[in-house]
Amino acid sequence: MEDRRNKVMDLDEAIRTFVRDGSHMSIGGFSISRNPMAAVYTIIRQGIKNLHFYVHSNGTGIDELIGGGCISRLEIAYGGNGKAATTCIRFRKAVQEGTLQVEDYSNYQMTLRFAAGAMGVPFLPTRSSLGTDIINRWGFSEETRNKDPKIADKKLVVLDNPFGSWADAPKVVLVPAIHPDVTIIHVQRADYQGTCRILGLTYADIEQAKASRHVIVTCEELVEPGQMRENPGLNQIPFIHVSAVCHVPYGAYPTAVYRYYDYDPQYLIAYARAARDEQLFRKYQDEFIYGVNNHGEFLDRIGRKRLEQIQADPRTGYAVNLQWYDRGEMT
Amino acid sequence: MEDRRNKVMDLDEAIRTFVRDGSHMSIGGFSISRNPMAAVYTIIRQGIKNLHFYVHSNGTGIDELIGGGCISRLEIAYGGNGKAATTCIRFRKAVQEGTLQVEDYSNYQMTLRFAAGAMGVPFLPTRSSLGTDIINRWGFSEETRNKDPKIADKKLVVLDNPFGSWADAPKVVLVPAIHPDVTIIHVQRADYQGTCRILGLTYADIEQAKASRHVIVTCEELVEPGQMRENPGLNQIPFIHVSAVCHVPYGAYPTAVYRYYDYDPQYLIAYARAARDEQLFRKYQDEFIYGVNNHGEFLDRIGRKRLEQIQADPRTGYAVNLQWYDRGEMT
Amino acid sequence: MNYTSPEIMTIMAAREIRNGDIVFCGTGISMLAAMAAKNISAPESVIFFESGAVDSLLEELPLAVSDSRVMYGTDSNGGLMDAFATMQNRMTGDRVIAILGAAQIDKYGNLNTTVIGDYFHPETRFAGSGGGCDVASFVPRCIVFMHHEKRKFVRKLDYLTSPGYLDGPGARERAGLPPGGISCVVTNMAVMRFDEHSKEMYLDRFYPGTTPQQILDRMGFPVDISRARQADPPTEEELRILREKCDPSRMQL
Amino acid sequence: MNYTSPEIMTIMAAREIRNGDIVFCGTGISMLAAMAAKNISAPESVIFFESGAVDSLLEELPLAVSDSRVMYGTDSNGGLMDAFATMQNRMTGDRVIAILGAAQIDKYGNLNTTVIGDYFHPETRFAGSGGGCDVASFVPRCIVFMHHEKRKFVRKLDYLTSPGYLDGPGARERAGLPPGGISCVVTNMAVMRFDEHSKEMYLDRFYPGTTPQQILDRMGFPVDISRARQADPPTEEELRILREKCDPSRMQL
Repeated sequence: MEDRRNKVMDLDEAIRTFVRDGSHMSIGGFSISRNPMAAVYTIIRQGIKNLHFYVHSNGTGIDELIGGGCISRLEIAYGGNGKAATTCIRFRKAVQEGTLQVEDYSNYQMTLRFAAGAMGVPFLPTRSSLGTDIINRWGFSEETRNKDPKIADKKLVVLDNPFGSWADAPKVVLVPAIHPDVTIIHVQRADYQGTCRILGLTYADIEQAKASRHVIVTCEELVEPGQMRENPGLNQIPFIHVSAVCHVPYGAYPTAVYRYYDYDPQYLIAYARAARDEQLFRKYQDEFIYGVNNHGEFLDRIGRKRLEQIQADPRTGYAVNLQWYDRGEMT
Repeated sequence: MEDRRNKVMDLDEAIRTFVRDGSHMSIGGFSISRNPMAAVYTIIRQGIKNLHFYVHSNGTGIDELIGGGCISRLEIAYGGNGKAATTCIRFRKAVQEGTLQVEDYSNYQMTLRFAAGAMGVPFLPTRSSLGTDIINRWGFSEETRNKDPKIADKKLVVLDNPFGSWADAPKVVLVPAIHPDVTIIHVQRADYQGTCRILGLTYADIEQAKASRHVIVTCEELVEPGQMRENPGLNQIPFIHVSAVCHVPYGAYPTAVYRYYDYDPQYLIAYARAARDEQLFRKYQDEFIYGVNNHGEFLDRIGRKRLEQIQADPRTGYAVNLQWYDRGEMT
Repeated sequence: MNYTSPEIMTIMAAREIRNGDIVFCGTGISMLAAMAAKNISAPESVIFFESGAVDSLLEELPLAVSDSRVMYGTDSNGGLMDAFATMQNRMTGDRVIAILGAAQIDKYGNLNTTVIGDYFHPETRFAGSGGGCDVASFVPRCIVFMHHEKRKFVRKLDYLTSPGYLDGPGARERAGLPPGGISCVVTNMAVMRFDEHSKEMYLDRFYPGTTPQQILDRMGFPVDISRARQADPPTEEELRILREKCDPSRMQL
Repeated sequence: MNYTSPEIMTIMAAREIRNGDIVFCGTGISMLAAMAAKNISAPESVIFFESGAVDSLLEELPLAVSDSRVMYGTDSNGGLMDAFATMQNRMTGDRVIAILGAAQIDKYGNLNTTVIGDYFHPETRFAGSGGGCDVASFVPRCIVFMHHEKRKFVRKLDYLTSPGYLDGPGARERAGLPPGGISCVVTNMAVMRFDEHSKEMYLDRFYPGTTPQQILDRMGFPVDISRARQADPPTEEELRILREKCDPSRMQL
């Protein structure tokens, strides 16, 4: 693989190239921030099914994908959409209706699992969850585990510390590495080779990207490598990990991108309302996902005014005094 | 501990407060870069003995401390001083003469050991060193291990992968966490609470600092917290890990500090020559270490002209066209 | 003094925070409690989030721990690897106090934030552990916010997400956990603590206007009320600071 | 053509590097080989250092892998945790070619960079593994630079610092290592490779002006010379680029 080649692709093409029915994948971001939403909507629009998904704390992205019928198995620590929905609504519904198999871990465990994948080791240790049902209850059946070589045989392993009482830890929990086929992240800035710069919190995006066979990056700004190299200390993901770069301004909308725009409370609240009702939800999907051809058309439907309302203030990096008004249905 | 208090101390006082005979400690930097040399010389000058030291690849700092008779046990991956001495000279001498007990690890293993300490786990896994003498030969005797509760009972442990062939790794090496009493690092910028900003490569400084009970930071520039918080993405070590901050410009001299100054080839070569001969080495120490009271006086002895020669070029961050001329003895 | 239920809960939790503590908090009322403590009695405390933000300035109330509002004016912005390592690390972790919430709690302070009903066919699915299990595993002190309802204070959790004292004295140690567990439960009626020896929940303080019996009536298991005293209500000064400094736009209160 | 011993060694190593490779190198001649490859035949190769620098611009030759010269104009500046993870990671690690040196090598390409003599009472102590053991453990291809001397090509290493093929076919797998090992040894006289089946060193190419017998005379163990052919000497173009672009101030050559 020639890492330096220009990896810029159209998002539709990138998804078609790297994401398939049954792919094991993860998306970056955290609850209502920096989810790669343009990619999420593209996956739904392309009708990709049976995805095996890995996330730590996710919200908007994962819930749309579940609502779109794309995910059949999910390894997760937390599914919440901030103030709009403490528990993601389609996620809750799918679990309660038995249409989604879930395996529960903690946030740190999911992070360590991505880190183990990035580091090339089969597991990493932690003291988290000893004595809890995270250890006792495994979400996937033995049959599921045996059938898919991409799933570890064991959810986790409790190990007596081979160094005795070293570090005052008599036992540790080993959590298995994750190796997604594809990870999609949305970043503030990338160059055409794929080097990424994330502003603000990185969550577990770096570990998720480095654990993956393929990484699709969507970015607010696409710049020249020379520009990225003026401040290498601000670049977190080197191009050697990246397969495709897609320039998608507002690519995380309706979730927030620090220093660019905020989440859109109006969208999130309307989504939450629609998600509770099957008919409203179909209508929502038909209008905002299936009814448009790409993220540009989606944003046109949202309208310039809404995007202006969530513009980040240059001093703070978010939309100051953003209102969580509840205007009912989106129009 | 009130983390926000002003932690600024005189370096002499900081060393006296936190470093004792027999302390387990580490220093940051890598071979001839960003070693906390002012602190190293202060330790030698204070006559501290029997230190148990942990480093990955170190050079100038560790070799001076060995030459100063401060270290009795050393866990290390590499002792080299760049072009001036492929193997550190006092280190080699001390090992060959049997005055220094050494336990050998690889660079990544030492880094993982600091990371394990920082993460609060007893060990981390790697595939490095399987089948080698790093696994077969342990530097410290069982007696030494048993006598000092600060040394792990085992140098390392080879573990069959409890997840079977997950990640294609049938076995891993577990390396035990390091918990130094004190770590000293030199950084480009710190504030009075102890938050640190390292420019350029961080080596393993972050892991070393976070693994330690106490952290002494020496810095080129001491700034207000407000100034550090304008760009939090550039700060690597939050103040909650730091015990003391010492403002010591040129505190890494004669090693290099990216964007501030380069290593001083003249010093390093003269040191290497002196280090080979007992009489010359005493003379060197008397003149440059014991013959001065602090780093300021040491720098006076070096002279402004020498410091000007190694000033970093603002574009590249190092001294362009720096010459490794060999002028013989330092004057 | 007039005050709302969220206000007294926030003040009761804030009083648990000592000057110099590192405060792990989520959003909503737990963040308000951390901010109130910082403004009232613990000015040197440090607020930090599992998402990786240390000592956020918090000019506005964030609505998620990943919110851009937690990133502004921080001491450093890292990621989850950094944040949880800080809590598992014994040097820094021992100074952390965490504020958590839950759908169910049992008499040993174990928490459920995962499901109601059978794990494989749940009646109600919640968001899951998030960082809750991690911090409850790692840090020595946790405050839990709960509404005082029978269905929330249960004899047996439907799923044990985050460890309190597990099944009693010595259980954390036997499981391999560091010491720690839940320090107190702050509800809309009372502050509950855990007996030093039995590790069982007891009623420590009931709020003005409630009685120990009313509280017992809203619990699925009995607790010792012999040590119960009335809580000192929020002072005028505490309420003023909370209202004016922590949530002037009344998003939470 | 006139060329020096370091020059032919550099060119022989550079020819091993394929376009697109990620090249792990140290200082001195190994860095020159990486730079030569990049300027001659592998423009898309990426040079990176164990200290954490990715794709350094290298306007000047660094004299240590921690040198400020490796930090300028990089793609990203990390630390050792990042650098070694990149090599242990199977996706990126499988694309790495490493350039190493050693004090001793045996017929299976195992390396000693630690001690000569007894480990506990060494005659000569060297710098130690550094990252050598790590990369030799992790990556599929390594080039080793050696001087052809009997005391360096030994039957038995005094200390096995970095794994080659250990004790022969299947040994890496039995030890739990990923496939890999040493691809070739570039010396001042020859290029040695390892038999696909026996994993033993053999003479592949001898430089103009040397003979297979001269080479055997300088080794502490016999090797197969039946496949030996004379190496194509450095071309005028290769030497020009090496001299003018990689080390114009002749610091290394």
